[in-house]
Amino acid sequence: MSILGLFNHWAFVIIMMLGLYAIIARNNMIKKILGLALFQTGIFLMYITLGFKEGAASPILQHDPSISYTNPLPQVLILTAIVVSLSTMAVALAIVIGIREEYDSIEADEVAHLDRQQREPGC
Amino acid sequence: MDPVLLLDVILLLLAVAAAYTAITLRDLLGSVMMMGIYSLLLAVIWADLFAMDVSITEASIGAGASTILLLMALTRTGTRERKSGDHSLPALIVVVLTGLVLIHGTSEMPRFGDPEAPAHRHVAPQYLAQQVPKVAPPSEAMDSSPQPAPVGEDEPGNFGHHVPNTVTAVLAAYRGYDTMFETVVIFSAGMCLLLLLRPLPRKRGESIDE
Amino acid sequence: MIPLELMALILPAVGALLPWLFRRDPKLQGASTLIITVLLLITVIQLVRADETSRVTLGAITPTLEFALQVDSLGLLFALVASGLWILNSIYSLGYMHGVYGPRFEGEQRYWSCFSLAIVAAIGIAFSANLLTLFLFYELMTFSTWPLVTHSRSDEAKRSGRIYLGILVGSSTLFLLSAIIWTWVLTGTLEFEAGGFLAGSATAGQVSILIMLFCFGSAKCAIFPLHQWLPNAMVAPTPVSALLHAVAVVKAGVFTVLKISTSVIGADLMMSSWGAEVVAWTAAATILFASLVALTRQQLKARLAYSTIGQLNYIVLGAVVAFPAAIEGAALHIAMHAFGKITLFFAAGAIFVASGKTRIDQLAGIGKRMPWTMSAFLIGTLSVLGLPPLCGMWSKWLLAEGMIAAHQWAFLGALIISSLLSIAYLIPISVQAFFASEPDDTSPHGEAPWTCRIPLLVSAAACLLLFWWPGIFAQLAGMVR
Amino acid sequence: MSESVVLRTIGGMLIPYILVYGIYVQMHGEVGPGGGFQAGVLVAAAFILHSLLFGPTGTMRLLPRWFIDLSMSLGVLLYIGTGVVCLLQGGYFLEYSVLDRTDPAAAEALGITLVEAGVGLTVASVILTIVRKVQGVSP
Amino acid sequence: MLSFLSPWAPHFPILLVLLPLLGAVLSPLIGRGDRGWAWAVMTMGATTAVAMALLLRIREVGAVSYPLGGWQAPFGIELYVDLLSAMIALVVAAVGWVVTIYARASIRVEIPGDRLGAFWAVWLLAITGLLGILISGDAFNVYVLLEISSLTIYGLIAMGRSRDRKALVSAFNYLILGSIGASFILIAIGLLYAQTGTLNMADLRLRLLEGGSEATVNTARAFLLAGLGLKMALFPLHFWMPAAYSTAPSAVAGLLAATATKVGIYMAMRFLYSVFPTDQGTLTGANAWILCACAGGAILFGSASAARQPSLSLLLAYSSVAQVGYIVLGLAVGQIDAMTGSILHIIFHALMKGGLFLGAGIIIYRLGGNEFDRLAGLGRRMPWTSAAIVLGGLGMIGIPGTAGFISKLHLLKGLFIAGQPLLAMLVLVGSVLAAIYTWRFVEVAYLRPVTDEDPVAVEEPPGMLWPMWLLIGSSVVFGLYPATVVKLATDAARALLGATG
Repeated sequence: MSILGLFNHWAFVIIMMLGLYAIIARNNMIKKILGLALFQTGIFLMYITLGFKEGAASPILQHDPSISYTNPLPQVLILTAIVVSLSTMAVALAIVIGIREEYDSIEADEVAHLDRQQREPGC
Repeated sequence: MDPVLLLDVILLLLAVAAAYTAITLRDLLGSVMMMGIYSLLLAVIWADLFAMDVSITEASIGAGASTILLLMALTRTGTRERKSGDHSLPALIVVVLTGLVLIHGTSEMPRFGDPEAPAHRHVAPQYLAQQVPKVAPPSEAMDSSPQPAPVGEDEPGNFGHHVPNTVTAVLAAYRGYDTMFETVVIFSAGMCLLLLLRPLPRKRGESIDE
Repeated sequence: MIPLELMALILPAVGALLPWLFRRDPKLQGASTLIITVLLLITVIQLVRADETSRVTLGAITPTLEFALQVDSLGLLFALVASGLWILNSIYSLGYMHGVYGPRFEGEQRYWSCFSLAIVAAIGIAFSANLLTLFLFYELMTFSTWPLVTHSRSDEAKRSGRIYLGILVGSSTLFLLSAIIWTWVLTGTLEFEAGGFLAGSATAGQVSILIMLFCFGSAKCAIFPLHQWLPNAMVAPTPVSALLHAVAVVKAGVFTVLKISTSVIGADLMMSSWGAEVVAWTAAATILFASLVALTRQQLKARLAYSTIGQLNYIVLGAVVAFPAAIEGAALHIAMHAFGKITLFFAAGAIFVASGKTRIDQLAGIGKRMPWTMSAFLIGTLSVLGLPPLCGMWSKWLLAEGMIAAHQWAFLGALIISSLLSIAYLIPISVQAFFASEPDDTSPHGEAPWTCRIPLLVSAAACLLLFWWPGIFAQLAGMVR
Repeated sequence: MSESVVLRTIGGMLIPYILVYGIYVQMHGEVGPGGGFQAGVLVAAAFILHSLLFGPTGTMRLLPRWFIDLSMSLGVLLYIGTGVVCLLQGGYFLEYSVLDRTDPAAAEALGITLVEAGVGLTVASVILTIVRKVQGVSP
Repeated sequence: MLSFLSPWAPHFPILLVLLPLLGAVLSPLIGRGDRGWAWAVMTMGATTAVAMALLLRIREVGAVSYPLGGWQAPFGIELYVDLLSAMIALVVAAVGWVVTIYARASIRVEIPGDRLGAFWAVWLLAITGLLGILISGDAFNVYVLLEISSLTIYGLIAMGRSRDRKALVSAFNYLILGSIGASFILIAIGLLYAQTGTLNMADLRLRLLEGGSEATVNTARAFLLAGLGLKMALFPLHFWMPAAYSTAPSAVAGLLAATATKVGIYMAMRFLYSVFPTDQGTLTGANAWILCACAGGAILFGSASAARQPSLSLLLAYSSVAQVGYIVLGLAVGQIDAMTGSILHIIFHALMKGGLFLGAGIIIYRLGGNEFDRLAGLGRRMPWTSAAIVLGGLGMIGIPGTAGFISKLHLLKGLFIAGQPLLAMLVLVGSVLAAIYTWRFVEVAYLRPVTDEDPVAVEEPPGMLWPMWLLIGSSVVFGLYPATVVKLATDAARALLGATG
């Protein structure tokens, strides 16, 4: 038990770092967006782990006072965070689609190269 | 060994695997699918950790909406990822350093599921008892700081058993202000897309957009 | 009723607006500017005659830190010189600019209003009640004279403009401002006090460093190695050179040094600190160096510029030696050198307008064609050399007296040597002009237009009169000690 | 627009159930898991499915664009409005209990229901909009 | 004076957020063209009025807190407004208002007409988010509002595509980096929550003072600083910013330059000084030194590279990098005068840099771009615009008589008192570099002769001119009569540092 006591923390660090690596190292913008999503879900894992309590039920009150419940607050925060990440992804996709229309590519280095080629602003 | 933890560990290992596949797959379609699977696994993990609302939301938004969105985006951006730049040493260094800092930072965190953790002992109990003190109405709070109202006026609980789901209670009542802005966030996203994306040219008379 | 100090600021400020109001009609433009200059001189004279002066607050940053005006004798001396010479300079400008650039030269409005702004700055510096106000107007002067220096907008002008701004802004920001703030932190005030307010709140080492920061910070005094901007600024039209050399800019620099030595540091601290020693030796070195360089310059204005550098460092030397006589001499030299040097520059400009000549070796025999100009030039020369019967003598006399009283034989030697050197590089010009026969290939030309001649004759006359009646200037300078 | 008849019939049968389930999740939010967000997504999913099966034209007839655009704002307005009403009733912003001074607890529940409805409305319509814009055609 | 508002007085904090929010939600229904613009102007006007009223009220009664839903903090979310947040909120609202007025003409050419409704909604949402951050007393709430402002700002920047397609790329990069930064902040908040079990800032402070895991708290601080550093474009995390500011629609650039980074800096002040424990109101060694190093790097690097940029917008953006350095320097030293200088510089730089970007926008509006090659002889072609830009530039240098001097004066005094003359020298060197890059514009505009193909005289649209002059002029007025605002800033700084005694 004690060895795995922090397992969730390791797991969320690993997931986050996978995401971060994808964001930095990958050229493809969709991949970057996926990496961002991973990065954020890692944080969700951290929060939900904070909220978990041994032998506790999910926080829907029942009439038996003896039951202990998991902490609702982190869950609420994560509900918000999930919606935020969805919105971020939507805006990101919109921008990427725009880039695709303008540059006909969604590879970061290609786009940068195209920009360097012609100093004059596009359109 | 505690079954919850056991299941948790197994699912997490699976999730990490899924995540790894998602970012390493060349075919974007495939990695989007993997992301969907990953989200579903997360949904199960949330359920396993007794976070039902988060679980449902993850399933519907994470696995559902995001995946649909990504797929539709792929139809406009193309699904091929050029084979290059998949390894970069600086990125690796940055990532490893950040990871180590985080491991260090979380090393002294309370043990998994510890009921004595500060997080469980300070504010949460009042939420779960639905016994959150209120302040005197603004009419009496003419000076800068509002005074606490006489306690015990609102037995039994702020919602008198109308709202057993404490998550909803916290979401919509205790932290309703956050939730309002949460709604505003998604509203902003909608507005941004209305602003950013010009409609495609009509194809086969299908699009009657604008 | 607006207090006179404020009036003295507002008048030239109005003068800065007039050119834009009367842009249609150059005559009205010139006339209005002249009226303003005369009004300003009258105001300053009123201030001199007023027995009690009041403190005028322009604005406040914190209750203890204000932009404020406070008249004192040194300030009056400077203001009197600046406003008086401004009249001559404006008349001269009318003649010179129209003579060289044509009746409606481009950037005319900018030229006139920047000129007036420079005077605003000069008056502000002269009357400033504390270091903050002084810094405000010091910077205003730098930035308002830059468009004048770069008036021709040629590449050379651009280059000199960069050097001008680089040295002046750089030094004032890095040294002067940091010294001001350091003083503020040490003493908690920036208000000028006769006899200085630094004593007691700073260690000897701090005082020395502060002195150096202040003196090298006000690089308008052209102390080595920060003198480069002055010779470079020659590309400016001659009236501007006159403004720089005699009326406002360099005088603002030495005024700042004098003011700080008398009203911030205080004579006792000055005399006791090694920082003053360092500055004094630097100034002495600058004096000799400038005189030597002047010998080698063939451009008339360049030679005059290096002579100015030398003369300015007389004042710096007097200020840092800080013996009463030396201080008085330095203060007086602000006025006396101004009259002499402006005469020389007016003459140089008049020669250029009339004949287009700028090099000394071209001037052989020009005295016959331009007798008025060249005799004025001779008078200016003698005054700058400090020979009787010309006003330049008094200030040099007092400076020398101060050096002797302070037993600073080395500095006294520097003064004497540089005087001899200046004889060597100034006298030959007049000699050639009058006695050498002019080369045959010169195109015939006469005197410069009267608008150029009147001012230079007036200033030459002033050099003579001030020897017999140093009057008000001597009194004011005497009050400084 | 899918050509396969089987898909269309089965999907068509599915849609009402998804809608009903969404509305259930919405209504049931106080008692069980779920609430505005989940419900909104489900409702949106139903219409997206509809447009995928029967083409956007039909969906437009069910759900005209002006209505979607309007309901995006209406949802947020409902949320803010609830809060402002509380404020006008002499309470703090979002202090639902002042909606009904006789039974504050019930008033709280009422407020929660209202704001959840607002959330659901906005989420559903925004997701429909997002999908429409990203897809480039309108459901 | 506000007696007629007294029943509303307790609600000022929430109104400050509600008004722009309502404006944003309604503007898609208001519709397109000038109606949308007029609506936005009205909204911002009302918001500014509320911000003003709030500031006046706080001067009377001191810091106010507003319990949302009537729930007692730390259980419910509370709004907490003190002098500092009220001042910055007023600046954000007022500058936002002016820029909204200015935006009319340039937006008409830069944004497709059929999307103006959405544009004004997004515009107002961004301002809502920024204002919300300033007055929030709850750590997680700050995160949510940060995301609102960030999302909308990404969208606004991306709209620069109609002029320069690079806008899309810079928006995307900003989105990625910004989201990473926000996530870092979220991690920090999570770690703090794990330590304390609360999200309310005041409560967080109390419980952190009781002690806790050093490792966790330090990690939280590190991640918070990294995230905020990205948001406020603090060197070396600034690289997204010049690209974003120079490609965004000109009005948007003006809004962002004036407000966005400032709010990031405000969050840093708030968290470092009134959430995390500090000893005697100064940062502990490592943090202070890292911040000072970053600030120093920002000042030198920013000013130096500003002098080498091909276009006015880029020059201004890099100068912003440097100016953020000044503010952070004062923030890091944690001496009261230095902090006063920082607060003053937040306000004054908002005015000056906002005005400068508006000027750059006018040039773009007229000449189609502001690369230096196009600006020859601008002094005569667009006299009013170039004059304003020169004035703003003098402010950047910190010439006495401009607002920039006032803030730098206090900053330098603080640095001297704190015994950091070297850092003071750094600031002064920065000013000299500022003179260099300002003079780059001056020489081009006034000394380089007009080339024949350029039009000799260009009409400057008054609707854009006077908002710019409003900002620049106010900075000059504050430079000459700063007493009131200096007093306020000093009190704010004292409260901020005193809160940590």
